[in-house]
Amino acid sequence: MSAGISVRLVEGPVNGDVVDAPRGAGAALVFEGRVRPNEGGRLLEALGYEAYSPMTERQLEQLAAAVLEEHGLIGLHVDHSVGRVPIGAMSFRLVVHSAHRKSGLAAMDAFIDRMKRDVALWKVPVYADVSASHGVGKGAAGGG
Amino acid sequence: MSAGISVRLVEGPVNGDVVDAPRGAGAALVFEGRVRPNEGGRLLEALGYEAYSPMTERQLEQLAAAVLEEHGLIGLHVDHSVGRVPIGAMSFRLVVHSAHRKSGLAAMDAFIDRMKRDVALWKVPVYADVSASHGVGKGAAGGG
Amino acid sequence: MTRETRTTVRMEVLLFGPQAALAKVRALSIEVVPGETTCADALRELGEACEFLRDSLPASRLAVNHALVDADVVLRGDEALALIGMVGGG
Amino acid sequence: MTRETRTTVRMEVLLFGPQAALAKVRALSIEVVPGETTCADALRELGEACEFLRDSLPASRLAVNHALVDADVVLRGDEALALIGMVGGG
Repeated sequence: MSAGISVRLVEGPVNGDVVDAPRGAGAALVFEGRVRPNEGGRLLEALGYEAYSPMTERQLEQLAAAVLEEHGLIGLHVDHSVGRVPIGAMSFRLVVHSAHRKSGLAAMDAFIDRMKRDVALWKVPVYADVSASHGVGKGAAGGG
Repeated sequence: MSAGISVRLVEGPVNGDVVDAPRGAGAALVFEGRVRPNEGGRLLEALGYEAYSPMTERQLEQLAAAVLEEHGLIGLHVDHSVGRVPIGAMSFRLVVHSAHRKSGLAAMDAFIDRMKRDVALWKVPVYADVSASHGVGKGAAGGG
Repeated sequence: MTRETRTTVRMEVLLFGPQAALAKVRALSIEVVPGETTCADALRELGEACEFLRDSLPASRLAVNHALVDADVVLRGDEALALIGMVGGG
Repeated sequence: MTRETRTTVRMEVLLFGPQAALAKVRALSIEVVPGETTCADALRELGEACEFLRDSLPASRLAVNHALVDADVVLRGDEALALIGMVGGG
Protein backbone atom coordinates (compact mmCIF):
# COMPACT_ATOMS: atom_id res chain seq x y z
CA MET A 1 0.00 0.00 0.00
CA SER A 2 1.48 3.37 -0.91
CA ALA A 3 -1.29 5.82 -0.10
CA GLY A 4 -3.34 5.94 3.05
CA ILE A 5 -2.50 4.32 6.32
CA SER A 6 -0.67 1.24 7.47
CA VAL A 7 0.20 -0.02 10.93
CA ARG A 8 2.44 -2.98 11.70
CA LEU A 9 3.68 -4.45 14.94
CA VAL A 10 6.84 -6.37 14.19
CA GLU A 11 8.47 -9.03 16.35
CA GLY A 12 12.01 -7.78 17.07
CA PRO A 13 13.73 -4.95 15.19
CA VAL A 14 11.93 -3.06 12.44
CA ASN A 15 13.37 -3.66 9.01
CA GLY A 16 12.29 -3.92 5.42
CA ASP A 17 11.70 -1.27 2.83
CA VAL A 18 10.05 2.06 3.35
CA VAL A 19 6.69 2.48 1.64
CA ASP A 20 7.11 4.33 -1.66
CA ALA A 21 5.80 7.85 -1.92
CA PRO A 22 2.67 8.11 -4.05
CA ARG A 23 2.58 10.57 -6.92
CA GLY A 24 1.71 14.04 -5.70
CA ALA A 25 3.58 13.66 -2.44
CA GLY A 26 6.11 16.47 -2.61
CA ALA A 27 7.48 15.58 0.81
CA ALA A 28 8.36 12.17 2.17
CA LEU A 29 9.52 12.13 5.76
CA VAL A 30 10.94 9.10 7.48
CA PHE A 31 11.60 8.94 11.18
CA GLU A 32 13.60 6.00 12.51
CA GLY A 33 13.95 5.47 16.22
CA ARG A 34 16.82 3.27 17.35
CA VAL A 35 17.66 1.87 20.75
CA ARG A 36 20.35 4.01 22.32
CA PRO A 37 23.29 2.48 24.20
CA ASN A 38 22.29 3.89 27.55
CA GLU A 39 19.34 5.04 29.59
CA GLY A 40 19.63 7.21 32.67
CA GLY A 41 23.38 6.73 32.71
CA ARG A 42 23.19 2.92 32.76
CA LEU A 43 24.46 0.84 29.88
CA LEU A 44 21.72 -0.96 28.00
CA GLU A 45 21.85 -4.27 26.25
CA ALA A 46 18.40 -3.98 24.68
CA LEU A 47 14.92 -2.64 25.16
CA GLY A 48 11.95 -4.94 25.54
CA TYR A 49 8.79 -3.61 23.94
CA GLU A 50 5.33 -4.77 24.92
CA ALA A 51 2.00 -4.24 23.21
CA TYR A 52 -1.55 -5.26 24.00
CA SER A 53 -3.06 -6.64 20.83
CA PRO A 54 -5.40 -5.85 19.25
CA MET A 55 -5.85 -2.66 21.27
CA THR A 56 -2.40 -1.31 20.38
CA GLU A 57 -2.94 -1.73 16.63
CA ARG A 58 -6.40 -0.16 16.85
CA GLN A 59 -5.05 2.82 18.76
CA LEU A 60 -2.25 3.29 16.25
CA GLU A 61 -4.73 3.10 13.37
CA GLN A 62 -7.06 5.60 15.00
CA LEU A 63 -4.19 7.95 15.75
CA ALA A 64 -2.87 7.59 12.21
CA ALA A 65 -6.30 8.43 10.78
CA ALA A 66 -6.71 11.43 13.08
CA VAL A 67 -3.27 12.87 12.26
CA LEU A 68 -3.74 12.20 8.53
CA GLU A 69 -6.98 14.15 8.62
CA GLU A 70 -5.80 16.98 10.86
CA HIS A 71 -2.68 17.65 8.80
CA GLY A 72 -4.09 16.89 5.36
CA LEU A 73 -1.55 14.16 4.71
CA ILE A 74 -1.40 11.79 1.76
CA GLY A 75 -0.09 8.83 3.74
CA LEU A 76 1.07 7.75 7.17
CA HIS A 77 2.77 4.42 7.83
CA VAL A 78 3.87 3.07 11.19
CA ASP A 79 6.08 0.12 12.09
CA HIS A 80 6.74 -0.61 15.75
CA SER A 81 8.66 -3.39 17.41
CA VAL A 82 7.33 -5.82 19.98
CA GLY A 83 9.76 -7.88 22.00
CA ARG A 84 13.50 -7.54 22.30
CA VAL A 85 15.36 -4.90 20.28
CA PRO A 86 19.13 -4.74 20.83
CA ILE A 87 20.91 -1.40 21.05
CA GLY A 88 21.50 0.22 17.69
CA ALA A 89 18.55 -1.57 16.11
CA MET A 90 15.39 0.13 14.91
CA SER A 91 12.32 -0.08 17.14
CA PHE A 92 10.06 2.38 15.39
CA ARG A 93 9.62 3.82 11.94
CA LEU A 94 7.16 6.46 10.87
CA VAL A 95 6.72 7.46 7.23
CA VAL A 96 4.69 10.55 6.38
CA HIS A 97 3.76 11.54 2.83
CA SER A 98 2.45 15.03 2.31
CA ALA A 99 2.14 17.64 -0.38
CA HIS A 100 4.33 20.01 1.59
CA ARG A 101 7.10 19.79 4.10
CA LYS A 102 5.70 21.90 6.91
CA SER A 103 2.54 19.84 7.31
CA GLY A 104 4.58 16.63 7.17
CA LEU A 105 6.97 17.76 9.90
CA ALA A 106 4.16 18.97 12.14
CA ALA A 107 2.24 15.72 11.62
CA MET A 108 5.29 13.63 12.47
CA ASP A 109 5.86 15.52 15.69
CA ALA A 110 2.19 15.31 16.66
CA PHE A 111 1.91 11.61 15.90
CA ILE A 112 4.95 10.67 17.97
CA ASP A 113 3.96 12.87 20.91
CA ARG A 114 0.51 11.34 21.03
CA MET A 115 1.75 7.81 20.50
CA LYS A 116 4.14 8.11 23.42
CA ARG A 117 1.43 9.58 25.62
CA ASP A 118 -1.62 7.48 24.74
CA VAL A 119 -0.86 4.26 22.92
CA ALA A 120 -0.59 0.91 24.69
CA LEU A 121 3.11 0.39 24.05
CA TRP A 122 5.64 -0.11 26.79
CA LYS A 123 9.34 -0.32 26.99
CA VAL A 124 11.38 -2.12 29.62
CA PRO A 125 15.15 -1.65 29.75
CA VAL A 126 17.40 -4.68 29.67
CA TYR A 127 20.58 -3.49 31.34
CA ALA A 128 24.00 -4.69 30.33
CA ASP A 129 25.18 -4.98 33.95
CA VAL A 130 22.69 -7.60 35.09
CA SER A 131 22.79 -11.06 33.64
CA ALA A 132 19.03 -11.61 33.45
CA SER A 133 16.24 -9.23 32.55
CA HIS A 134 14.44 -7.69 35.53
CA GLY A 135 11.84 -10.33 34.81
CA VAL A 136 8.14 -10.56 35.50
CA GLY A 137 7.64 -14.00 34.18
CA LYS A 138 8.74 -15.09 30.79
CA GLY A 139 7.21 -15.04 27.35
CA ALA A 140 3.82 -13.60 26.52
CA ALA A 141 4.98 -9.99 26.39
CA GLY A 142 1.98 -7.84 25.68
CA GLY A 143 -0.82 -10.33 26.09
CA GLY A 144 -0.88 -11.45 22.49
CA MET B 1 30.93 8.90 6.17
CA SER B 2 28.36 8.18 8.84
CA ALA B 3 28.98 10.91 11.42
CA GLY B 4 29.44 14.60 10.76
CA ILE B 5 28.47 16.47 7.66
CA SER B 6 28.25 15.72 3.96
CA VAL B 7 27.04 17.82 1.05
CA ARG B 8 26.56 16.56 -2.48
CA LEU B 9 25.25 18.24 -5.60
CA VAL B 10 24.01 15.52 -7.91
CA GLU B 11 23.37 15.83 -11.65
CA GLY B 12 19.72 14.85 -12.16
CA PRO B 13 17.56 13.10 -9.57
CA VAL B 14 18.93 12.23 -6.15
CA ASN B 15 19.30 8.52 -5.57
CA GLY B 16 21.53 6.07 -3.77
CA ASP B 17 21.51 4.88 -0.21
CA VAL B 18 20.87 6.97 2.84
CA VAL B 19 23.86 7.40 5.13
CA ASP B 20 23.71 4.91 8.01
CA ALA B 21 23.00 6.21 11.46
CA PRO B 22 26.04 6.16 13.72
CA ARG B 23 25.82 4.42 17.09
CA GLY B 24 24.29 6.70 19.66
CA ALA B 25 21.89 8.32 17.23
CA GLY B 26 18.52 7.53 18.73
CA ALA B 27 16.72 9.41 15.98
CA ALA B 28 17.34 9.27 12.26
CA LEU B 29 15.22 11.61 10.18
CA VAL B 30 15.09 11.57 6.41
CA PHE B 31 13.37 14.21 4.37
CA GLU B 32 12.89 13.56 0.67
CA GLY B 33 11.63 16.31 -1.57
CA ARG B 34 10.11 15.21 -4.87
CA VAL B 35 9.02 17.24 -7.87
CA ARG B 36 5.27 17.64 -7.74
CA PRO B 37 3.11 17.28 -10.88
CA ASN B 38 2.00 20.88 -10.92
CA GLU B 39 3.03 24.34 -9.90
CA GLY B 40 0.63 27.24 -9.61
CA GLY B 41 -2.08 25.20 -11.32
CA ARG B 42 0.02 24.45 -14.40
CA LEU B 43 1.10 20.92 -15.21
CA LEU B 44 4.82 20.39 -14.90
CA GLU B 45 7.04 18.10 -16.85
CA ALA B 46 10.11 18.66 -14.71
CA LEU B 47 11.99 21.19 -12.64
CA GLY B 48 15.36 22.50 -13.67
CA TYR B 49 17.70 23.17 -10.76
CA GLU B 50 20.66 25.50 -10.98
CA ALA B 51 23.57 25.95 -8.62
CA TYR B 52 26.61 28.22 -8.61
CA SER B 53 29.60 26.06 -7.79
CA PRO B 54 31.57 26.20 -5.58
CA MET B 55 29.56 28.84 -3.74
CA THR B 56 26.49 26.63 -3.40
CA GLU B 57 28.41 23.73 -1.85
CA ARG B 58 30.22 26.08 0.52
CA GLN B 59 26.96 27.66 1.62
CA LEU B 60 25.40 24.25 2.21
CA GLU B 61 28.43 23.13 4.21
CA GLN B 62 28.39 26.27 6.32
CA LEU B 63 24.67 25.96 6.92
CA ALA B 64 25.04 22.26 7.80
CA ALA B 65 27.79 23.07 10.31
CA ALA B 66 25.75 25.89 11.85
CA VAL B 67 22.60 23.77 12.23
CA LEU B 68 24.60 20.79 13.53
CA GLU B 69 26.10 23.01 16.20
CA GLU B 70 22.94 24.90 17.10
CA HIS B 71 20.86 21.75 17.53
CA GLY B 72 23.55 19.48 18.96
CA LEU B 73 23.19 16.97 16.14
CA ILE B 74 25.31 13.91 15.49
CA GLY B 75 25.14 14.15 11.71
CA LEU B 76 23.63 16.11 8.85
CA HIS B 77 23.79 14.97 5.23
CA VAL B 78 22.47 16.84 2.21
CA ASP B 79 21.97 15.73 -1.38
CA HIS B 80 20.58 18.22 -3.86
CA SER B 81 19.93 17.93 -7.56
CA VAL B 82 21.35 20.14 -10.26
CA GLY B 83 19.83 20.03 -13.74
CA ARG B 84 16.62 18.41 -14.87
CA VAL B 85 14.50 16.43 -12.42
CA PRO B 86 11.27 14.95 -13.83
CA ILE B 87 8.08 14.99 -11.80
CA GLY B 88 7.93 12.32 -9.15
CA ALA B 89 11.73 12.14 -8.87
CA MET B 90 13.72 13.20 -5.85
CA SER B 91 15.45 16.57 -5.99
CA PHE B 92 16.55 16.91 -2.39
CA ARG B 93 17.33 14.65 0.52
CA LEU B 94 18.26 15.68 4.02
CA VAL B 95 19.32 13.16 6.64
CA VAL B 96 19.60 14.25 10.27
CA HIS B 97 21.03 12.04 13.02
CA SER B 98 20.42 13.14 16.57
CA ALA B 99 20.25 11.72 20.05
CA HIS B 100 16.62 12.76 20.35
CA ARG B 101 13.70 13.30 18.06
CA LYS B 102 12.74 16.88 18.98
CA SER B 103 16.15 18.33 18.20
CA GLY B 104 16.24 16.38 14.94
CA LEU B 105 12.86 17.67 13.79
CA ALA B 106 13.67 21.26 14.74
CA ALA B 107 17.03 21.03 12.96
CA MET B 108 15.43 19.66 9.82
CA ASP B 109 12.90 22.46 9.69
CA ALA B 110 15.55 25.12 10.34
CA PHE B 111 17.95 23.75 7.75
CA ILE B 112 15.34 23.66 4.99
CA ASP B 113 13.96 27.11 5.81
CA ARG B 114 17.42 28.64 5.68
CA MET B 115 18.46 26.72 2.59
CA LYS B 116 15.42 27.95 0.68
CA ARG B 117 16.02 31.51 1.81
CA ASP B 118 19.79 31.87 1.55
CA VAL B 119 21.50 29.23 -0.53
CA ALA B 120 22.42 29.75 -4.19
CA LEU B 121 20.02 27.17 -5.58
CA TRP B 122 17.37 27.98 -8.12
CA LYS B 123 14.51 26.17 -9.65
CA VAL B 124 12.94 26.82 -13.02
CA PRO B 125 9.71 25.08 -14.00
CA VAL B 126 9.56 23.12 -17.24
CA TYR B 127 5.88 23.10 -18.11
CA ALA B 128 4.18 20.22 -19.81
CA ASP B 129 2.16 22.49 -22.11
CA VAL B 130 5.09 24.06 -23.94
CA SER B 131 7.31 21.99 -26.13
CA ALA B 132 10.61 23.61 -25.20
CA SER B 133 11.82 24.95 -21.88
CA HIS B 134 11.38 28.69 -21.46
CA GLY B 135 15.04 28.85 -22.27
CA VAL B 136 17.82 31.27 -21.52
CA GLY B 137 20.48 29.58 -23.49
CA LYS B 138 21.32 25.95 -23.20
CA GLY B 139 23.67 23.95 -21.06
CA ALA B 140 25.92 25.37 -18.37
CA ALA B 141 23.18 25.61 -15.78
CA GLY B 142 24.67 27.06 -12.69
CA GLY B 143 28.01 28.24 -13.99
CA GLY B 144 29.87 25.05 -13.18
CA MET C 1 -28.84 -2.19 60.05
CA THR C 2 -29.70 -4.05 56.91
CA ARG C 3 -27.69 -6.78 55.40
CA GLU C 4 -27.34 -6.97 51.62
CA THR C 5 -26.25 -9.94 49.67
CA ARG C 6 -24.18 -8.82 46.73
CA THR C 7 -22.72 -11.01 44.05
CA THR C 8 -19.03 -10.33 43.61
CA VAL C 9 -16.75 -11.71 40.99
CA ARG C 10 -13.00 -11.72 40.70
CA MET C 11 -11.62 -10.19 37.55
CA GLU C 12 -8.10 -10.30 36.16
CA VAL C 13 -6.42 -7.07 35.16
CA LEU C 14 -3.44 -7.42 32.83
CA LEU C 15 -0.30 -5.42 33.58
CA PHE C 16 2.39 -4.35 31.15
CA GLY C 17 5.82 -2.83 30.94
CA PRO C 18 7.09 -0.87 33.94
CA GLN C 19 3.90 -1.50 35.91
CA ALA C 20 4.27 -5.26 35.45
CA ALA C 21 7.89 -4.84 36.56
CA LEU C 22 6.83 -2.88 39.65
CA ALA C 23 4.15 -5.39 40.58
CA LYS C 24 6.37 -8.33 39.57
CA VAL C 25 3.33 -10.02 38.03
CA ARG C 26 1.62 -9.91 34.64
CA ALA C 27 -1.92 -9.76 36.06
CA LEU C 28 -3.67 -8.87 39.28
CA SER C 29 -7.03 -10.09 40.47
CA ILE C 30 -9.57 -7.65 41.89
CA GLU C 31 -13.04 -8.01 43.39
CA VAL C 32 -15.82 -6.49 41.30
CA VAL C 33 -19.54 -6.09 41.91
CA PRO C 34 -21.15 -6.48 38.46
CA GLY C 35 -23.32 -3.52 37.58
CA GLU C 36 -21.87 -1.48 40.41
CA THR C 37 -18.09 -1.34 40.39
CA THR C 38 -16.76 1.49 38.19
CA CYS C 39 -13.41 1.73 36.46
CA ALA C 40 -12.36 4.26 39.08
CA ASP C 41 -13.22 1.70 41.76
CA ALA C 42 -11.25 -0.94 39.89
CA LEU C 43 -8.16 1.28 39.76
CA ARG C 44 -8.48 1.87 43.51
CA GLU C 45 -8.70 -1.90 44.03
CA LEU C 46 -5.51 -2.34 42.04
CA GLY C 47 -3.75 0.09 44.36
CA GLU C 48 -4.94 -1.96 47.32
CA ALA C 49 -3.92 -5.21 45.68
CA CYS C 50 -0.42 -3.89 45.00
CA GLU C 51 1.10 -0.93 46.79
CA PHE C 52 3.90 -0.60 44.19
CA LEU C 53 1.34 0.51 41.61
CA ARG C 54 -0.11 3.37 43.66
CA ASP C 55 2.20 6.13 42.44
CA SER C 56 1.46 5.41 38.81
CA LEU C 57 -2.30 4.88 39.08
CA PRO C 58 -3.35 8.55 38.93
CA ALA C 59 -1.86 8.71 35.42
CA SER C 60 -3.23 5.33 34.38
CA ARG C 61 -6.48 4.27 32.77
CA LEU C 62 -8.36 1.03 32.50
CA ALA C 63 -8.87 -0.62 29.12
CA VAL C 64 -12.19 -2.44 28.98
CA ASN C 65 -12.45 -4.89 26.10
CA HIS C 66 -9.42 -3.27 24.50
CA ALA C 67 -10.72 0.30 24.60
CA LEU C 68 -9.91 3.11 26.98
CA VAL C 69 -13.05 4.10 28.88
CA ASP C 70 -14.00 6.86 31.27
CA ALA C 71 -13.55 6.43 35.01
CA ASP C 72 -17.29 6.33 35.68
CA VAL C 73 -18.02 3.41 33.35
CA VAL C 74 -19.58 0.51 35.29
CA LEU C 75 -18.23 -3.01 34.84
CA ARG C 76 -20.48 -5.96 33.97
CA GLY C 77 -18.02 -8.50 35.30
CA ASP C 78 -17.15 -10.33 32.09
CA GLU C 79 -14.93 -7.84 30.33
CA ALA C 80 -11.27 -8.09 29.41
CA LEU C 81 -9.42 -5.62 31.62
CA ALA C 82 -5.95 -4.14 31.32
CA LEU C 83 -4.08 -1.40 33.12
CA ILE C 84 -2.80 1.19 30.65
CA GLY C 85 -0.17 3.31 32.34
CA MET C 86 3.46 4.33 32.08
CA VAL C 87 3.24 3.86 28.32
CA GLY C 88 6.06 5.00 26.07
CA GLY C 89 6.48 3.62 22.61
CA GLY C 90 9.01 4.79 20.09
CA MET D 1 33.75 72.67 -13.08
CA THR D 2 36.45 70.08 -12.84
CA ARG D 3 36.83 67.17 -15.09
CA GLU D 4 37.97 63.87 -13.66
CA THR D 5 39.37 61.00 -15.60
CA ARG D 6 38.23 57.80 -14.04
CA THR D 7 39.19 54.34 -15.18
CA THR D 8 36.11 52.22 -15.69
CA VAL D 9 35.98 48.52 -16.41
CA ARG D 10 33.16 46.34 -17.58
CA MET D 11 32.37 43.38 -15.35
CA GLU D 12 30.18 40.41 -16.04
CA VAL D 13 27.51 39.48 -13.50
CA LEU D 14 26.18 35.93 -13.76
CA LEU D 15 22.43 35.39 -13.54
CA PHE D 16 20.60 32.23 -12.45
CA GLY D 17 17.20 30.64 -12.30
CA PRO D 18 14.16 32.90 -12.49
CA GLN D 19 16.30 36.03 -12.83
CA ALA D 20 18.12 34.54 -15.81
CA ALA D 21 14.70 33.68 -17.24
CA LEU D 22 13.43 37.22 -16.68
CA ALA D 23 16.51 38.79 -18.24
CA LYS D 24 16.68 36.12 -20.96
CA VAL D 25 20.45 36.03 -20.57
CA ARG D 26 22.89 34.18 -18.35
CA ALA D 27 25.08 37.21 -17.68
CA LEU D 28 24.88 40.99 -17.82
CA SER D 29 27.73 43.43 -18.19
CA ILE D 30 27.94 46.49 -15.98
CA GLU D 31 30.33 49.44 -15.75
CA VAL D 32 32.43 49.57 -12.60
CA VAL D 33 34.93 52.10 -11.26
CA PRO D 34 37.56 50.03 -9.46
CA GLY D 35 38.01 51.12 -5.85
CA GLU D 36 34.85 53.18 -5.99
CA THR D 37 31.82 51.22 -7.17
CA THR D 38 30.08 49.40 -4.31
CA CYS D 39 27.94 46.29 -4.48
CA ALA D 40 24.88 48.48 -3.96
CA ASP D 41 25.97 50.53 -7.00
CA ALA D 42 26.44 47.33 -8.99
CA LEU D 43 22.92 46.14 -8.17
CA ARG D 44 21.57 49.51 -9.30
CA GLU D 45 23.54 49.16 -12.53
CA LEU D 46 21.95 45.76 -13.08
CA GLY D 47 18.51 47.34 -12.77
CA GLU D 48 19.49 49.88 -15.38
CA ALA D 49 20.96 47.24 -17.66
CA CYS D 50 17.78 45.17 -17.47
CA GLU D 51 14.43 46.54 -16.38
CA PHE D 52 12.97 43.04 -15.89
CA LEU D 53 15.27 42.52 -12.92
CA ARG D 54 14.22 45.63 -11.03
CA ASP D 55 11.41 44.08 -8.98
CA SER D 56 13.60 41.31 -7.66
CA LEU D 57 16.71 43.39 -6.92
CA PRO D 58 15.69 44.70 -3.49
CA ALA D 59 15.65 41.06 -2.27
CA SER D 60 18.85 40.12 -4.09
CA ARG D 61 22.50 40.27 -3.11
CA LEU D 62 25.74 40.24 -4.99
CA ALA D 63 28.15 37.36 -4.62
CA VAL D 64 31.75 38.53 -4.90
CA ASN D 65 34.23 35.72 -5.51
CA HIS D 66 31.57 33.20 -4.49
CA ALA D 67 30.70 34.82 -1.16
CA LEU D 68 27.78 37.03 -0.23
CA VAL D 69 29.05 40.44 0.79
CA ASP D 70 27.54 43.56 2.29
CA ALA D 71 26.13 46.28 0.07
CA ASP D 72 28.87 48.78 0.98
CA VAL D 73 31.74 46.55 -0.10
CA VAL D 74 33.81 48.26 -2.82
CA LEU D 75 34.74 46.34 -5.97
CA ARG D 76 38.33 46.09 -7.20
CA GLY D 77 37.28 45.32 -10.74
CA ASP D 78 38.67 41.79 -11.09
CA GLU D 79 36.24 39.77 -8.99
CA ALA D 80 33.82 37.05 -10.04
CA LEU D 81 30.33 38.50 -9.67
CA ALA D 82 26.95 36.78 -9.51
CA LEU D 83 23.45 37.95 -8.72
CA ILE D 84 21.96 35.87 -5.92
CA GLY D 85 18.20 36.37 -5.85
CA MET D 86 14.93 34.50 -6.14
CA VAL D 87 16.66 31.43 -4.74
CA GLY D 88 14.67 28.41 -3.76
CA GLY D 89 16.23 25.00 -3.44
CA GLY D 90 14.50 21.89 -2.20
